[in-house]
Order: sequence, then structure tokens, then C-alpha cells
Amino acid sequence: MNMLNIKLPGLDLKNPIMPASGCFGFGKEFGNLYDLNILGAMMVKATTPEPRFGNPTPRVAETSSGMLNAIGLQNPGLKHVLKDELPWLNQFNVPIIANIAGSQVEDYVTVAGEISRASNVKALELNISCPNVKEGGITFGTDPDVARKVTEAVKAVSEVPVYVKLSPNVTNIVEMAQAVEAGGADGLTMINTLMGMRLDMKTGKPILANKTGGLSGPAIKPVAIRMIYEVSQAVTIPIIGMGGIMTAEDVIEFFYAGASAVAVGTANFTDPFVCPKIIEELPVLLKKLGYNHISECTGRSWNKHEQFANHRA
Amino acid sequence: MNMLNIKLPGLDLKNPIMPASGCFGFGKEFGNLYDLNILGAMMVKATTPEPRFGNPTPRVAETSSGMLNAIGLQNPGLKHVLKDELPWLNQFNVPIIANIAGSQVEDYVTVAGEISRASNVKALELNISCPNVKEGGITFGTDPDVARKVTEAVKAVSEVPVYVKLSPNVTNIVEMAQAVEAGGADGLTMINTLMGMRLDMKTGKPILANKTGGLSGPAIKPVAIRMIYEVSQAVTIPIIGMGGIMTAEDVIEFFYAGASAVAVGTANFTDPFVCPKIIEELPVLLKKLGYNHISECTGRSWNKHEQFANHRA
Amino acid sequence: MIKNEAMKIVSQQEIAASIYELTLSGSLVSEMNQPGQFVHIKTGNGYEPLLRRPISISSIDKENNTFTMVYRAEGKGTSLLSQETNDTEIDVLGPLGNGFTPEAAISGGTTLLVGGGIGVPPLYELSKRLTKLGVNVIHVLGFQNAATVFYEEKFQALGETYITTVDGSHGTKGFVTDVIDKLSDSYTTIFACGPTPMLRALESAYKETKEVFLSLEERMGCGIGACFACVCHTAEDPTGFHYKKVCSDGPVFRAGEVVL
Amino acid sequence: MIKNEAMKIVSQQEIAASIYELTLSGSLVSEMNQPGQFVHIKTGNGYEPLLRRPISISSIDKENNTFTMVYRAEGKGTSLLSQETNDTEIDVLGPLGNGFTPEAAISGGTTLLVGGGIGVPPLYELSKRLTKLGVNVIHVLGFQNAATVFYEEKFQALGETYITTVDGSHGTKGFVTDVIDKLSDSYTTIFACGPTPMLRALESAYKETKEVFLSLEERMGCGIGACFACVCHTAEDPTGFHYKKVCSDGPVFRAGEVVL
Ligand SMILES: Cc1cc2nc3c(=O)[nH]c(=O)nc-3n(C[C@H](O)[C@H](O)[C@H](O)COP(=O)(O)OP(=O)(O)OC[C@H]3O[C@@H](n4cnc5c(N)ncnc54)[C@H](O)[C@@H]3O)c2cc1C
Ligand SMILES: Cc1cc2nc3c(=O)[nH]c(=O)nc-3n(C[C@H](O)[C@H](O)[C@H](O)COP(=O)(O)OP(=O)(O)OC[C@H]3O[C@@H](n4cnc5c(N)ncnc54)[C@H](O)[C@@H]3O)c2cc1C
Ligand SMILES: Cc1cc2nc3c(=O)[nH]c(=O)nc-3n(C[C@H](O)[C@H](O)[C@H](O)COP(=O)(O)O)c2cc1C
Ligand SMILES: Cc1cc2nc3c(=O)[nH]c(=O)nc-3n(C[C@H](O)[C@H](O)[C@H](O)COP(=O)(O)O)c2cc1C
Ligand code: FES
Ligand code: FES
Repeated sequence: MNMLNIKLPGLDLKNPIMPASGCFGFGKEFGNLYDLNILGAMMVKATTPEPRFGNPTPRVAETSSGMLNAIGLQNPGLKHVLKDELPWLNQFNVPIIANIAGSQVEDYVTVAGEISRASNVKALELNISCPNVKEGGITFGTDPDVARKVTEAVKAVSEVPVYVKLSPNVTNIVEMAQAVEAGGADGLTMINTLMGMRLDMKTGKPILANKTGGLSGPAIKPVAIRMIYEVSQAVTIPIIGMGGIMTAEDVIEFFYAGASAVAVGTANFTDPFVCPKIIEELPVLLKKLGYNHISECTGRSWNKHEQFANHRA
Repeated sequence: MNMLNIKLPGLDLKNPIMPASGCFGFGKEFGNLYDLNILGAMMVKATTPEPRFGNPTPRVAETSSGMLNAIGLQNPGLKHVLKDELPWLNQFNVPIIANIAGSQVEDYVTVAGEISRASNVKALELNISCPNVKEGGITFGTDPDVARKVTEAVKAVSEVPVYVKLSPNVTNIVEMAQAVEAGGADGLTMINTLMGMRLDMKTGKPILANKTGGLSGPAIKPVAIRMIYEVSQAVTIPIIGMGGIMTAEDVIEFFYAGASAVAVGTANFTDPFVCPKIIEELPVLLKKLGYNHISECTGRSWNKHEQFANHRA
Repeated sequence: MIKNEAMKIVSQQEIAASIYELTLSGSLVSEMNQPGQFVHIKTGNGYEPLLRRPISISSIDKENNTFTMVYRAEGKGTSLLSQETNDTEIDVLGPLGNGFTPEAAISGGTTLLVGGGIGVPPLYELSKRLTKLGVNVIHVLGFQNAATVFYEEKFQALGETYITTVDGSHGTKGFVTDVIDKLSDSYTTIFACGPTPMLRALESAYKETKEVFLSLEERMGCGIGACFACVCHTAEDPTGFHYKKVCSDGPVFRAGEVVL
Repeated sequence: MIKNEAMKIVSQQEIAASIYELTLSGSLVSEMNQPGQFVHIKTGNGYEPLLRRPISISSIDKENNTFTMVYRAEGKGTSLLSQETNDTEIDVLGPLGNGFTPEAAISGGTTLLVGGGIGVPPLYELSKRLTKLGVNVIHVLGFQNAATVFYEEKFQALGETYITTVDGSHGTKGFVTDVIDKLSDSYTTIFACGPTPMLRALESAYKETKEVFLSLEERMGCGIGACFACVCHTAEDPTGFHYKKVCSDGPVFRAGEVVL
């Protein structure tokens, strides 16, 4: 019996585990380590209309149970992604969620319009929450009206369902979620990184060349859980949860909070085999906890336990 | 040579190390462990007009490099604090910073008016950022206008300088800081805890009876550093920094970010002797790093290194 | 006085399924006076786990400057602790709290000691003290199953001992109350430590007729009374602002003193 | 192929001040082919440190299925690693990256190997390979002071070896370049690993006249080319979007290939 299959808008997942955007490139490198076919889906690196080099290095710094990154959305640009990366990924039976970014609404529209027509792209992830770029990025993710408008614009051109990636760096996450839901979002992905910083003991200066960076890893898990708990009760669209997932137990905690699938980011650096490990361990853990299917876990922190699989579609 | 003395509005500190509010009660328990006279100052538990029991238990939960708490401002109330706690603390040559809280502006005004007249209370810390109470608390800390008004009201009645404690759960921390500065705040203390949550693997329910709680400890240090870095460049009042300090190195990092003194919270639970240890280690570390006085470290992450001791008064 | 010491491991062994007995030595032992007090232990050597773990003192050996704890390796902290080997030093804060008062039992009379699971350990030092005082002790100790039973002979050496297991794989099948109900109620005092439902059952059944002392558990921050993590309402003011702290006023309370 | 293995510690010792030599055994060794490649090591056993640590392979022993690293215990991760004892297994990911190509040195000619501090270790395997190929090697190795010098005799056994220390407490006082400037420039190829200023100095002085290969360092996330943490601009497009990844395209580059 399959205990892990999940259906979400546009996505027919054999399991709800996928690498998070930016932590897995376009799959090639991890494809050398294991068979990517085992993944539920793949969230590929943010794509912008033109190629971007991103920020100067150092781009990463370590923190207690976490890390900061300021990659700055480095990517080879839309053309290259369409011509090279996506066709390469076509050999796998894995739905691709294309993460799209830009500095202005037109950028999102450009990328969404074209990339959503690639045959293996089954959904878009609208990155309105990158803390590491000067323009666009996070500003789209902190003002509900702006977030709603960019969602509407992308929905208007996209051939596939649109998931909006929320930033945790806001006073009111529910308001943001409801705004993008009103803008037509088919789902949410949350959370992106928290804005943070580390200073060098000797120089006193920031370790990251970009000064600030995005905090990810287990340190932020309690914030992610809290936000998903709040948002999942306030919207009707499904949530793909992320933020500090390292183990199968963490996955279950995200489902309990209200997620219907999860993404694994930073953990891929600590253990490049973390996704296959979690996928293997989940059914065992579910059985031990007394569940027949992972969807039974969704929203258990707040629901009355009658209604399971609320986003199983 | 004293390398650690710092002057801040109302506070003549022999060293810039103080326990953070809520992590040290009113000093009695730690007074059994070491001589409190070594402390730079003491931020005592939040005081409200009437006694409060706070939230049901469990009130704490552990997270990766952090902890959640939902004490809910339990305290014996203003009268008892004036009659019992503060007089007891009078035996020590340590300035007291009274943390005050409430559900409405009048509460803050009541407590501020009376407590600021206690002889050893040298400053107030306005807690407009407690995430663990239904009314008041954090709502005061997320709306700049409300924050400014409560600051003004307290300033109008306080006999001593007023420091406002900022919540990190906001989109724009600089805006909050500038609002309370405009309201007459003499200083800032930051950061309070990040809102977070943990769920129990077996039941799926929140571990904390209050469901959500405040995340503290090393996990949040990068967020604190980032916020102090931003705010210290945007206001002219001094900052007492906190959030995850465990070591003397952490203290220096907070000074580099822009703090002029620091508070140690959660670390007191991990190591009840952490404050004396840090106070002992700081001069050694400063010498090793080539400084003559800790004030030289303030703002080093962003200043041009000409102007030291910018808040040394 | 409360002290903080890096104590040496004298021995550590698994005495039942996931149940470890750990003996430590150091000068802190000279501060230990009361059965039922606990220590607060830092496990691992980083910020994870961040918080200390409260563990009861299960026996004290002043002559050799050692004390023993018995704990279940379950979560992160206790699992790490169980992996420590003889060379290591363990960061101990203690002794903490107010324990059992053997003096409360009438000398020469009979006293009932009731323990559930990892609530059993502190009863061992208590029982040793009571028997030394000439008190006749009866032990009723509840466990999940045969694999997790520990210290049966040790308690037997001190007095009459009944074991219950939930699955009946050892001793009487059921809960401690199933045994107690059938005992002649010659005892005057009950000392108990274990899960809250067990403590509640004992309180409601025997509060009026016996002297009952209960050792409580609560999630802790500081362990010394400073953080208000571990409070409970007093019985006199069950919804008001009066409180007791489990860590510093307790963990042992007289039945009826606080709301369980 | 890149593998992930829990490798056994064969030996670990401090060979200079805070400098440790660690030998591990396991089947992953059979994948190691090129000097200058590195491994990515998980230190500690929790989430702190969270990231792996990149450490160069300093010698490979295929017969015994072991390889050796030399590293400085400085921060959290390397300090933890230095405390591991013989019973422990170390989580190793590797071999990673593209290392030095001994074949680039003209057989029978002379090659200069330049190392700075903890940039010295990968040159050892390289030097062994070169001498085996019949290449004449000259080593110029820079350290902070006498206490941190390591592997001097090992390199001497393979060829002419000059040591420099910043404080002059051993060998020539100054930097590696102070020695190199005075060498007869009979060598055709330079292989170097060390701090970026050293690499820059070598590049600008010898890029035109010699074959120069430089091993770079950068803070890493994944270590395998997936996260874009470790990129550098290509020399041809120094401000554009073309890039190389230190972890997977490097860490060794031909001088002039990327912007240092
Ligand atoms: C006064 C007192 C005495 C105790 N004596 C013993 C004893 O002698 N033997 C024994 O095995 N256990 C004892 N316990 C319970 C023991 O403290 C917990 O089992 C232990 O803290 C769990 O830690 P962990 O690392 O296994 O679990 P984790 O799940 O990693 O713990 C996470 C957090 O929850 C706290 N926590 C989890 N369970 C409990 C609990 N039951 N009580 C209090 N805090 C908890 C931990 O301290 C930690 O802060 C006692 C508890 C108290 C309050
Ligand atoms: C390809 C490569 C090969 C290396 N080979 C060796 C070697 O053979 N011997 C040796 O001693 N060192 C080597 N280093 C440097 C080594 O990786 C760092 O000294 C080490 O990561 C520092 O970790 P820490 O725990 O001591 O410091 P921390 O301060 O705890 O490190 C914090 C974070 O910064 C990173 N970091 C800190 N310094 C460096 C650095 N110089 N380079 C890259 N990342 C860094 C760490 O990996 C970690 O992510 C190499 C680095 C690279 C990139
Ligand atoms: C190195 C790195 C690069 C990232 N790049 C992107 C990106 O391009 N687009 C995006 O939406 N999120 C990006 N993220 C955020 C992650 O997708 C994820 O939301 C976040 O890291 C929290 O999950 P984690 O704690 O499991 O890493 C990046 C994160 C890291 C660590
Ligand atoms: C148990 C606990 C209780 C707290 N109570 C208060 C409080 O009463 N008033 C307040 O302003 N902050 C309170 N705080 C927040 C701390 O003062 C501090 O701002 C925060 O914990 C971050 O610092 P830390 O990481 O060093 O703990 C409390 C924190 C903890 C952990
Ligand atoms: S644990 Fe802090 S008061 Fe009891
Ligand atoms: S470290 Fe991830 S791409 Fe090089």
C-alpha cells in the first residue's frame, strides 16, 4: 500500500518529499549521487529572465543549528533553463516545480509565461520572498497588495498551477497568505529564509559579502511550524512546508502543523542523501505512529481529527 | 584599567552585562549561587499592575539551539514588587531595570509611574513585545503608532529613562525603532523572542499549553544581530542587545552590530554561572582582539572605525 | 547549597530496557541531604540540547562521595547522556528542590511507597532512610512491561515489594492502584512519584485518610525557581494567582497542597 | 564517483601546534585518484555544526585503503574533529572536485610546489606522484612560525625543500615569495595552494612565463556544485554572469582561468 502519494494542484506526487529551491541546483549534481526518480517532485533553482551572477562571495556562513546564505539568485537565465536544464530533467519521472524570480512584475510574467509551457514543469513557485536581492524579491513578499498583484499577473499567463512562496519576515503572515490566495494562488510554499547576519570576530565586519543573508536550517523550524499552523487554518489552498526539515519526524511535524507536502533545503548540505533517507523512513514512522497514510497527519495540530486528507484533492 | 564600564541614560554600569528580563526572576534564586554585585545591571521580571498567574503549563519546550517559552508574564504584581522584591534588591550595588507590561496603555502608565520612583530602579524597560499574552503585549510592539503612543504615555510619568523592548516579529524593525525614538524613548532593548511552535510527535498537538511561544537562545542570534545592525544605524539612542548570547564572543558580536550593552537570557538556564563567566572573560578577549575598552566595539560592523564609544555618553 | 560541578562518571550501565543507572562522584554529594531532591544535568557539549535535564537522585553514598541516578534514555538529552563513558565529566547542578521528609512517617509504623516507571528511582534513597529510621516500608512499583522493570531486588531487600506491569508480563497485571486497593491499610503515610494520573488517583483516594506526599514532574527552564516555567496553582486558590514552583518549592508536595 | 561513507579512524595525532594528521580507512579510498581533491566532513553528531568541512586529501594509500588529511583545529567543526578517538567513525563525502594534474608537469623537468599553511597538505600527494613520474620537485612552504611547521622531512625526502616563517623562527623569515624570487627559474610549472594573497602574488608574477596551477578556497554549502555558494568569475568575463564553482570545477584552476 502506498502511504505517501499525495495529489496537489498540478502535482501528482508519489511521495510528498522534494528538495527545496536553491539547495539542489537543477538536479544534475545530486543525480550523480542517487536516482532522482525516487523524489516526489523537485523545486529547481530560481530562474530570472536573464542570467545572473548573484552576490559576491562569501555567500554562506554557519550559525547555531542554521546557516545564512546570500547567493543572490544566481542562475543561468530563462533561455538556458528552457534549452538545457529542463530537457535534461525530462529523463526523470519527477514533476518539476519551477521557482521564478525577478526585480519587477514583468520579469515574473516573462518567466512564468515561458517556463510554464515546458512539458515537465507541473507547477510554478513564485519566489516573492528572497531576502538577498536589492530590488524585487522580498519587497513583493512583505506588502500584501503587491503580493496579490504579482500573483494575479502570473496566474494570467501561467499554464500550470501557481504556488506562492511566503517570506517569514513579516508582521502578519496570515494577511500575506490570504492576499495571494485572493490573487488566485493555487497553493503556498513556506517558509523562505529569515533575514539574519553574522559578524567576524576579528574584523567586526559581516561574514557575508552581501552583509545580511537568509537564515535556514533547524534553527528556524519553530517559526515555520508556527506560521504554517496559523496560515493553514486561514486559507483553503494547500501548503508545501519547509524550514529546517532534517528527519522523517520533522516531516510529520510539518504535516501536523498543516502542510500537505514538504521541501527539504539545507539538510541536503549536511547529508546529501537526506531525501532518499526520509522517503525510506517515512512509512516506518507512520506505521509506528498508527497512521495508514501521511495525509492523515495534515492539520492534526488544530483539526478535530474527523476530517483527514483535507488537501488530498 | 576598567575596560568594561559603560554609561547609558540613567545607567552607570560597571560592566555592560545584565541578565535579561524573565530569565532571572527578581534575582533571589541566582543570589544563592553568586554575588549579584558583579552584575552590570539587572533586568527583572515583567511587572503588571495586578498579580498574574500566566499561562497553563507546559510553558517551555526545547528546539534546535533554542527554546520556546509561554510563561505569560506571571508576576506577583506591582504592589508586591514595590514592597518585597525591590527592597530586597536594594542590598546590591546594581542598577535595576524594571520591565513593565500590561494589556492597555493605562497599565503601563500605572506601573511606570510607581515603579520608576523606587530608589534602585534606574531605568524602565517597556515590554511591548511579549508574544505570549492575548491582549496588549505584542500588539503594542507591531504597530509603530501604537508603540509611539505607549512610549509617550510612559515617558510622561516616568522618573527614570525609558528603554523600549522591540519585538522581532515585524516586517520593518527600523520603522518600529524610529517610532519609539520619536515617542521619546531613551534607549532600545532588542530583541524579544520570535514567535514559534513545536508539535508533539505522538499527539500532533502543540507541546506548549499556550500553543505558540517565544523562541530564544542561540538559534535567534543571527536575527538579533541583523536587526541591531539595521536599527543602530537609523536611530541615535543606544541599544541594549540580546538574543542568544552564550559567550563573551557573542557579546562582542552584539557590540559590533551596534549594541552598547547586552542582556543574557536563556543562557542562564544552560549555565547559571554564565553572567559571571562572561564578565570575567570579556577583558581577556578584548585584549586579545586589540581593544582597550569594550565601547570601541560598538557599531564596528558599519562605522568607519574613527568614532568609538558613540553611546558612551 | 546548590552547586555546579563537573562530576566524574564512576559507572554507567543499562539495567533494564533503555533504563540506565549512572553513578557520579564529586564534592557536590556533600550537599545532598534529602531523598527526592533532583539534579539538573547538561547533556552534550554544545547548544543542542540547550536545556538541562532534571533527574532525581536515587541514592546517595556520602562515604564515597558518590550518588546514583536512574533514568530512561528516550529523547535527545538522555540518549546523549547514556552514551557517555567513564572518562567523561558530567555537568551537574544541584541538589535542587525539596524532597521527601522521611520524618513525616511515624517511626515504627508502616509506610507505603508508590512509584511509577521513572518515578521509582527517588523512592530508593527514601526507602533506605525510612528503614534506617525503623519504619516498615511497603513498595508498590508500576512498570510498562517486564523488560523495563528495575531495582526489584533492591527494594525487596528493604521491605515488602509488589510489582505491576501494564501488560502483565511481570508481577500483577494493571496499575499500582490495583495492588494498593487490595493491601490491608495498616500504613499511615504514602510517598509517591510517577505519572500525574497515578498521583491524582492516589490523592483522591487517600488524601483524607492518610498522610500523602507526591513528587511532581513539570517541564523546566532554570530548575532553581527563577523562570516560572514549572508553576502550579495552589489548592486554596486553584484559579487565582497563587502558585508553587515544582523545581524549588517541590518537587514533593503534600497531597492537597497544589492542583495536580 | 562521489561516495558517502562512515570511515574508520586509523590514527589521529597532533603533528604541530593545533595541526592534526588524521588517517581514515574505508572503501571510499578506491575512488580517490587525483592529488588536490578534497573531502567534505561532517563533524559532531548533531545539527551543530550544521555544515560539512572541506579538507584536502593529503595522501592516499590504496593498498591499505586509507587516506590522510592534515588540518588545523581552529573553529567549532575542526576542534570537534580533533577530539575524535580511534573507535569513532567519521562521515566523509568525497572525493570532491578536480585536483592537480601531475601530467601537466613535463616529465624529467623541474616543478615548483608552493604551499602556505594549511594549503601545504594537498601538495604532499602531488609531490609523491610527480617524483614517481620522474619530475624533479622543489618545495617552498610557508608557515606562521616554527610551532606550526609540519611535514618538513616528508617533503625533504621527495625533493629540495625551503621553509619560510612569518616571524623567522624557522627557515627563512618572510613569505614564500621571498624564497621563490631567489630561486633559479629552471622550473617550468608551478602548483600552489594557500591563502588567496599568496596565490595572487604567484599568478601576477609567473602567469606569463610558467604553467601555473592554483588551488582555491571558498566557503561552501553543498561541496558538490549544487548551491552556488562557492562561485568565482571567469577571467574572460570578470563582471559578467559566467562563473566557475570552486567545489566542482576546482578547487584547482589554471592561473588566469578565474578571478582570484
Ligand atoms: C523533578 C524531576 C525529576 C525527574 N527524575 C527523573 C528520573 O529520576 N529518571 C528519569 O528517567 N526521568 C526523570 N525525570 C524526567 C526527565 O526529566 C525527562 O525524562 C527528561 O528531561 C527527558 O529528556 P530527553 O532528553 O529524554 O527528552 P526530550 O524530548 O529531548 O526533552 C525535551 C525537553 O522536554 C523536557 N522533558 C521531556 N519530558 C519531560 C518530563 N517527563 N519531565 C520534565 N521535563 C521533560 C526535557 O527536560 C527537555 O527540556 C524527572 C523530571 C523531573 C521534573
Ligand atoms: C577545497 C578546500 C580544501 C581545504 N583543505 C584544508 C586542509 O587540507 N586542511 C585544513 O586545515 N583546512 C583546509 N581547508 C580549510 C577548512 O575547510 C577550514 O579551515 C574549515 O572549514 C574551518 O572550519 P572550523 O570548524 O575550524 O571553523 P568555523 O569557524 O567553525 O567555520 C564556520 C564555517 O566557515 C567555513 N570556513 C571557515 N574557514 C574556511 C576556509 N578557510 N575555507 C572554507 N570554509 C571555511 C566552515 O567550513 C564553516 O562552514 C580547505 C578549504 C577548502 C575550501
Ligand atoms: C543556499 C540556499 C539557496 C536558496 N535559494 C533559493 C532560491 O533560489 N529560491 C527560493 O525560493 N528559495 C531559496 N532558498 C530557500 C529554500 O528554498 C528554503 O525555503 C529555506 O532554505 C528553508 O528551508 P531549509 O531550512 O530546509 O533550508 C535557498 C536556501 C538556501 C540555503
Ligand atoms: C523564560 C523566559 C521568560 C521571559 N520573560 C520575559 C519578560 O517577562 N519580559 C520581557 O521583556 N522579556 C522576557 N523574555 C525575553 C528575554 O528577556 C529575551 O529578550 C529573549 O529571551 C532573548 O534573549 P535570549 O536568547 O538570551 O534568551 C523571556 C524569555 C524567556 C526565555
Ligand atoms: S524551572 Fe524555572 S522556576 Fe521552576
Ligand atoms: S559549495 Fe555548493 S556549489 Fe560549491
